[in-house]
Amino acid sequence: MRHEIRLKIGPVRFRVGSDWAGPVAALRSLYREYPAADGVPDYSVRLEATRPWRRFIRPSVAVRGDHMLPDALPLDLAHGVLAAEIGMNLQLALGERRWLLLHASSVARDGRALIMTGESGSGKSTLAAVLAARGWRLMGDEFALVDLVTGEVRAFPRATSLKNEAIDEMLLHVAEDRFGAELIGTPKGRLRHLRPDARAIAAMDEPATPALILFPRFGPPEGAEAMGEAETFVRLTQASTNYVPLRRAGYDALTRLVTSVPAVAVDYPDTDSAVALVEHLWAGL
Amino acid sequence: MDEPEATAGVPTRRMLMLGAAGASMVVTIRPALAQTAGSVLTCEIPVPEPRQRGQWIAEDGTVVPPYTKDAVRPPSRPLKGEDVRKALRDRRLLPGTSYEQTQAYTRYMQRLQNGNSGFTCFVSLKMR
Amino acid sequence: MGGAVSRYARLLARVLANPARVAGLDDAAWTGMLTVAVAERLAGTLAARLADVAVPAVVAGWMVNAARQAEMERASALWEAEMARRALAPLGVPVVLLKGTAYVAAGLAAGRGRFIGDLDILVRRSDLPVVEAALLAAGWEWVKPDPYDDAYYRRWMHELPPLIHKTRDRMIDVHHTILPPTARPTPDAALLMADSIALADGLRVLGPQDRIVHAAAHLFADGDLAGGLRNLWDLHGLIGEAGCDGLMARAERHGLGPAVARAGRLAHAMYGTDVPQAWRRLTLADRFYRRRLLAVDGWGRDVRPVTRLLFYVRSHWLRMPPLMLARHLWVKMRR
Amino acid sequence: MLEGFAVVYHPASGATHLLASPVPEILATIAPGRGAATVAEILQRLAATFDLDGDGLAVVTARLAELEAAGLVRRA
Repeated sequence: MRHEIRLKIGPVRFRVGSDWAGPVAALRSLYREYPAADGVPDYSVRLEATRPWRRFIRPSVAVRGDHMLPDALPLDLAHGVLAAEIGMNLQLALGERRWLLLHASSVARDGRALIMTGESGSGKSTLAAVLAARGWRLMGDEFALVDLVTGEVRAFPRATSLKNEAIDEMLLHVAEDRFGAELIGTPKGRLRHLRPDARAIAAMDEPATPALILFPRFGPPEGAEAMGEAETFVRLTQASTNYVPLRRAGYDALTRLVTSVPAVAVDYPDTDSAVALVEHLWAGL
Repeated sequence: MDEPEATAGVPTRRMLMLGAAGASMVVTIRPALAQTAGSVLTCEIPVPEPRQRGQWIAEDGTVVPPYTKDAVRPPSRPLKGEDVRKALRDRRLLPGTSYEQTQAYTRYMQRLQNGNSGFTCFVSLKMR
Repeated sequence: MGGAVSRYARLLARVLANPARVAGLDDAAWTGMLTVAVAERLAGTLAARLADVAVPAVVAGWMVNAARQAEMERASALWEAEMARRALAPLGVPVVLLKGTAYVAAGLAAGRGRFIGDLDILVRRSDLPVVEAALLAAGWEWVKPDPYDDAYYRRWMHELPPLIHKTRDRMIDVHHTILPPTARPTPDAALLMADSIALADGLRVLGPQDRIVHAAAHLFADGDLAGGLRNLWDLHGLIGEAGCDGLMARAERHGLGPAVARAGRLAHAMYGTDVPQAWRRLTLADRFYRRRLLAVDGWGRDVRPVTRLLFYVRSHWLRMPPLMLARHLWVKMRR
Repeated sequence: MLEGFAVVYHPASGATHLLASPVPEILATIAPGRGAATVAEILQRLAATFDLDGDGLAVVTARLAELEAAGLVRRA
């Protein structure tokens, strides 16, 4: 393709090709501190004009690649970074069979991982970013990769994708030079990427042992309630993009996770109380 | 019988509540399509499918010839997943449509089956 | 012939034929070849072929993904066949597995690592009503509740309108012969059924040479050659196992001599299949087919749009007499 | 709440099922080693271990139909 960039995020290698220079330049900037990703990629993502002339006239980006979903909506060229992010997510969600994928954010401390999963809007990305700003190691804001053999979590620390109010919230915690350009009017609203810190990138190949699973929910009243193994199991099958296709290996990995790691549903009215709750639960492990 | 491998403990008690015959007691874990599509979010639902272009949508969501009595015109563009999700969640009208149109389009989408254009998108919206 | 655009598709074909050829490939060649394999649904097949040769560490992860996906598809396909068997067994009618599911159920080379989508079965035309009713009773339902499509299928096609299982989300195609009745060649469905072979569980597969005839019919007489590299790989394996003795006579009985001969010539040219001397040279038309089979680039993009379009139009031409084609396109267009 | 459910993995289908009572108990009556059974025999085997309430025949028939649809049991 006309423009191309290679990215290595945690253990996963991508190549992203684009009909336009813009999206690749934006990715290059966002991922400038990441190690070089030479070798053979695990996945290819293509950002293509929906029709040849749409490269120039009302340019519109179709997200394609090794794995594609029908019905995917093309994006404005101005939102090319989001298109690339969607493309990379989709490759893992549909194609990955090396790890059990949980749609979850994760952070680590002392080699032990905290996994946070919930619907979009639960604040799991923001929570991970805030915890990272307070000394935790960011492992990822989108997918936690559970090793099928060891049960350890692998990091997938791509740039954190912040939406709407979460952008303003994070600007209180992190210097603005770590942010990418603001994208206005995306299908997800206002969107801005936050570059993970140097520690998250340096440690991205280090696995961590899962120690706590949280199901955060934004909104009062503040509270925490332990979740039983069977409910945790079922909720995590619904948070996994590849539980069913992994068959036996997925069942074994998930069973091991829910029987060895406590799970807690937490409600929180604001970020500070969420951080306090997390620290409290973590101290009690 | 085929042999399932049980994990979580089977409850054993002397009194066995059999429950109602009509209830469903076997639930199978389905692929989490919502999470897959959810990571993508931007999808669209053509109403009706491209191969049925020009047809109208009846009150019950079926596709009918143009100008059929009580049917509504299809939208000029495919519906955006995000608009559909908001409309479903907040019980609001789809942008730029009448009450009758929103009703008919919603029923049309509810009738979609795997293999139809827009099916994956609609399922993912309902599940989030 | 060929050109730079299909370089990696040609590399993939050579490596499938002879896995030892990966020795010394550079990263760019690996990247292009693996991407073409995914696009052509040959990833699992390639991983199976490369299982016993040394590959660089950087492709190990790709291989694991491809091999696990193929194993999952194999197991799911066999389970779907078993559920269809349970639904149809009380009828006592012969049920023949076709294509990918048949290859894995019978343990054929073509099934190794193969991508498998829908379940395809062949039953006697006279059994269609009871088979349809039994499947509907066992949880399958129509994919498209659309009267025109339904009438079209019943009148003109070689299969029931597609059914999907309501909880397993898997499609089943129920055929009563292997080509549409409107197509010019008319395979002998009764002969296919009579010479089919029973597997241990009572399901059946076509006889060895009929499998070749069916695969060739599927590739050349019934489609626009999408996925053709994969289908031709099936033929390579099937011919390797069944041999060519008497093959042409069998093909002629189904009116598919030309399709089988073309399949043999192209399989030899692309995969080095062992075929009679007469099939070791491509005709001018064959070269055009090869051009279409290789129309994918190192990013997995469809290329050669004009060639593709010609084969698309041809596919409709083959299936229908001209007047009917016009009517079909008219009905599709007006809606 | 989901506690009290049995979570089972079925190797042949690759499916994970959640089984609510009385399904695990019914499956136990026809576990490998105990042999196939008619509906009436299943009821007898259940009654040997449990006190039963309700319309046993209708419920066991309905549960077996669900299990058959999931591929967990098969008509002999």
